Amino acid sequence: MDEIFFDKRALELKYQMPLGKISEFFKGLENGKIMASKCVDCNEIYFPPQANCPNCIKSKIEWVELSSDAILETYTIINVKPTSFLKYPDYVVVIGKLKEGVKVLSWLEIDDFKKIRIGMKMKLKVVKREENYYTYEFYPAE
Amino acid sequence: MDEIFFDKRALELKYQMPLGKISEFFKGLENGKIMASKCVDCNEIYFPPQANCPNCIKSKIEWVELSSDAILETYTIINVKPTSFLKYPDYVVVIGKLKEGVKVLSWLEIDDFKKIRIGMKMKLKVVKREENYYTYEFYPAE
Amino acid sequence: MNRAAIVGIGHSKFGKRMDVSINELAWEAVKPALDDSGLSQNDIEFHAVGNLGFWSEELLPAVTVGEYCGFNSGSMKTEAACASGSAALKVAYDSIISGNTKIAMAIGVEKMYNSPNPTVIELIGRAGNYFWEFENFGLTFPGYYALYATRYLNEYNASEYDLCLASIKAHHYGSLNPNAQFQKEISYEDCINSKYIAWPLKLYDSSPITDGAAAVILASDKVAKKITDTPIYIDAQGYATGSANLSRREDFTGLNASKRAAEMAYKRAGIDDPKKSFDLFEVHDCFTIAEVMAYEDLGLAKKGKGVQLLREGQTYHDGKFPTNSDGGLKAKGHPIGATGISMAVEIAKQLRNEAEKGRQVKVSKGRALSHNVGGTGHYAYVTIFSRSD
Amino acid sequence: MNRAAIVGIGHSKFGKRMDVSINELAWEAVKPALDDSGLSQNDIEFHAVGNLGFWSEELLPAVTVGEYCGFNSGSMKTEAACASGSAALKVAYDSIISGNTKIAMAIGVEKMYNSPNPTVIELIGRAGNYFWEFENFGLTFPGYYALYATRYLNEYNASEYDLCLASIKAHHYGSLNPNAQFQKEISYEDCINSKYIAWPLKLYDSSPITDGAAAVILASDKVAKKITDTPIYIDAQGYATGSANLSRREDFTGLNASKRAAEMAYKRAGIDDPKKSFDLFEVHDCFTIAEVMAYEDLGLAKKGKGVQLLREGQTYHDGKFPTNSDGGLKAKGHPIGATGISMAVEIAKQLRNEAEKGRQVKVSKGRALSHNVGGTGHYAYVTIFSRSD
Ligand SMILES: [Zn+2]
Ligand SMILES: [Zn+2]
Repeated sequence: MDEIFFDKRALELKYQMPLGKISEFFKGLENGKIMASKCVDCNEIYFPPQANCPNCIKSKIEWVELSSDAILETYTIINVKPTSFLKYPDYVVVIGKLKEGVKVLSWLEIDDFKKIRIGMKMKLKVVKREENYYTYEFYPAE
Repeated sequence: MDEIFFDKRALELKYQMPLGKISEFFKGLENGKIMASKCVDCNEIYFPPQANCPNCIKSKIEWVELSSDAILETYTIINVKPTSFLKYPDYVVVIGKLKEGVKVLSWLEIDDFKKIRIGMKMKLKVVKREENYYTYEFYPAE
Repeated sequence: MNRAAIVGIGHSKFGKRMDVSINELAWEAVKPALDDSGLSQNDIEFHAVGNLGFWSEELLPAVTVGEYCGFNSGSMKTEAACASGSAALKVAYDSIISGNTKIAMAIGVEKMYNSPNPTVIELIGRAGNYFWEFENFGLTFPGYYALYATRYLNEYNASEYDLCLASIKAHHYGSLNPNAQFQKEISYEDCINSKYIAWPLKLYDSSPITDGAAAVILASDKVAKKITDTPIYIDAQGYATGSANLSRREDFTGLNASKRAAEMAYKRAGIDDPKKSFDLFEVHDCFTIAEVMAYEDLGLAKKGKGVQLLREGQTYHDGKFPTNSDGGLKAKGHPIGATGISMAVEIAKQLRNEAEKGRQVKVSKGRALSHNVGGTGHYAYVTIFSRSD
Repeated sequence: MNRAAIVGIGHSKFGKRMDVSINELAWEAVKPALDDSGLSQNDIEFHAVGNLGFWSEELLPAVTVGEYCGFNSGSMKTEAACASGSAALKVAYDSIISGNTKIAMAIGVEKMYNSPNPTVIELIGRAGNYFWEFENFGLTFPGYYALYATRYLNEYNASEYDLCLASIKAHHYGSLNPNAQFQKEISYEDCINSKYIAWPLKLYDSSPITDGAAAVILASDKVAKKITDTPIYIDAQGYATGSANLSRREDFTGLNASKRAAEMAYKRAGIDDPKKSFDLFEVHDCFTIAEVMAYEDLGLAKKGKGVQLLREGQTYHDGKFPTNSDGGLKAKGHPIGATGISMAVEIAKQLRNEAEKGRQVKVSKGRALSHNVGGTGHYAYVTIFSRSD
């Protein structure tokens, strides 16, 4: 017989994540811009943005606005969701390659999932989530 | 400036712990008894009880009721408590050595913390916690 | 350099194991490993425990397992996501070939059912880059692999039907392995009609949530020969790390970390042609698409041709490249930290010619390989084993 | 056997670091280590990351740190509770002395402030045996060490005042170490009047919650000599595991695992008399009582006489047994997984004669020792370093 002791203690993990070094990115979102960090020395573009360039070890970063034009590289539809996303209807996660060569993983806002195909043109835009914060997602551009 | 992103997702960890192999221990508690497991082959007594004896690799276990007589080996008073114990007043944790040679870690129920001393006699008894389950604790026996 | 050999193996029953605690589960692998080798706990000079945890209550499993099983020598827990077991194997292996230690144990254990399923799904989904992938976009573990599947199927003209071939094979061998979580054959219809979990991947494309443990005892060459007549040597390991963010991967039709780990292992073991060198491959088929990519990443098939091996049945135990003769992660089960050690146990068993009927491979080259991926190509460990000395 | 030497060191500022993510924090140690050695990421063949986690969001820190810092070679995360850093050091060290790897990196990083303090207190309290100690009796980490303190003080006629001597010393050296979390001297009164957290231990007996990172690059002897004029060798490591349940420890006045780890390390390094062999001891003073027990467990003082060393000031940098010249866990801070690597960094710095004024020890024997305990004697790692070649 499986006898189970149900924990009387509970641990809630809800993180506070420092983003100060890349705060320009979030300021950008508030202004409708999607930014990447770029190494002044070697010109490497980082997305997700990062404050240090491992390429040249000694490095300075500048911020560049990304073009919003992308090609869909691959996608999935999340049918079985994690607990903390249960309130959302099935969502499409895609990886899009921007003109700059940088790839971005995010949701694709699209009504008819049947219209999604690899190679389709998309645009990236800033969105405000119901949890009251800004992020970004793709929408079809064809 | 410290800019912090406060997690929109939360993970609650609350475990379901299988206790079937040592269910005799919990049945014992319900009957007011504190039991240890004993290896039939090498006579080693295990507390906390365990269903296998690593001593003799091949092994059978029997259950023995522990005497309740103990000597206090060491103790502490938990002043700064974990979240899931915040509702409790400061509690005393002791390690007592039973007549059988086995040591038991548990709370000591005592009114006046000043009366606690190493070497004092204690007795072990079954208690029911406000979370509605049985466990055990020491009380002074002198 | 000293050599190291497996001299004892143990494996628990995999499945939903709410009859045992994590320590009791580990004991189910540790005890038979000790029995198999004839050694006692005092002989073990170090034990490494592969475990991811979070879903089970013990924060320090190497210690609780150690106490329960009667070890008190040095120890650590290793984490390389789903390759945590192979990381534990590395620790034990390096301990021995360094000359520091004569006998060491690598244990893998995972107790996933100690948390409810939604918590487990959430936890595995967090195993990438937390903020950029999970926090914002709620990726799940099947979701990550689905991104690979979509691209692969599209690029190489393969179908969901093809992927089902991997699942059917897995369940076939699961049905012959008494330790497997799933012990029933499945049909094409079972697979193709199962519900989507992360399109295009379906329930039957996915390995299950599993509790399980496995253990191997390693000894230096000299010691090994005294302990057993059938030492199984570790010839080499290769390893690599992939980017945390999936968006930083080069392409989505293979795992770059797997390729690099395999190259390193082949180079270290002096393998020129992997196609001609092994009797058995234990590959990381956490999803059907992962098995297909593994064929290619390991060099058994050209890019886009992995699926052809499935169509031709070449990876059955009597085919050209016998793969996952134990049911693989898909049917044997995938207790995260235990998987890498379970692969080593299966390989030792097979190279000793001790596998159950219907799944014993023909041992002619005396060599086998395990391919253990952590996360979605976040980690890769490739280990090469041999029977010869 | 190959030898391994430290050829690059890096250390972040320790403290409450809400200005950086875990990856950015790791970079603060990795970057200077690369600079110090003159190596680039491509030279690093394996990186091991000591980290406990849970309080920070990344489930696979070896991968996220690896991506951020530009590594893509093999990796794993190691956990040995508060000795996770020394476990990472073992992985890197064994990788090299085994001959498998020429250059490896051991990184320790912990980001504890990414969870609120009560969560952190709860989490550390869970690091023993979960059901028998935490679930039922709500033990905290200070509580565990308090059980030792009560018994020790009672048995050996020592007092809370004596323990404060360790705290005062720690803060003295913290004030001289720019990377320390606490950089102010404290008075006797500050310590003795601080509030109890787990009687008889007070706030000033306890190391703080800390964010921090440290990194060392190890290379094989041959390679090391090409890279640097001041290689700091690792001569030996010893390790042991204690019981998970505190109730199963033999006594409560010393850590049995520490003693066994030290014996192993001494034996392997050929140390006859630890009292005469070292210029510096980096000991695990997560609590003041832990430092006292360390003196005895390492063989620097007889049982019950450890406190005498504090009374006589013998463990200041100019005393007989210089200990924790960097402020120790107490004042430098204790970012769990980083601590063991931080000890190695301090030792390398001291043996190179590069420590700040007022805390540089006299290097005459050319040897130093780190003593890194995980949990409450759940793990112990003792590592012996030397300047000579
Ligand atoms: Zn750059
Ligand atoms: Zn026995």
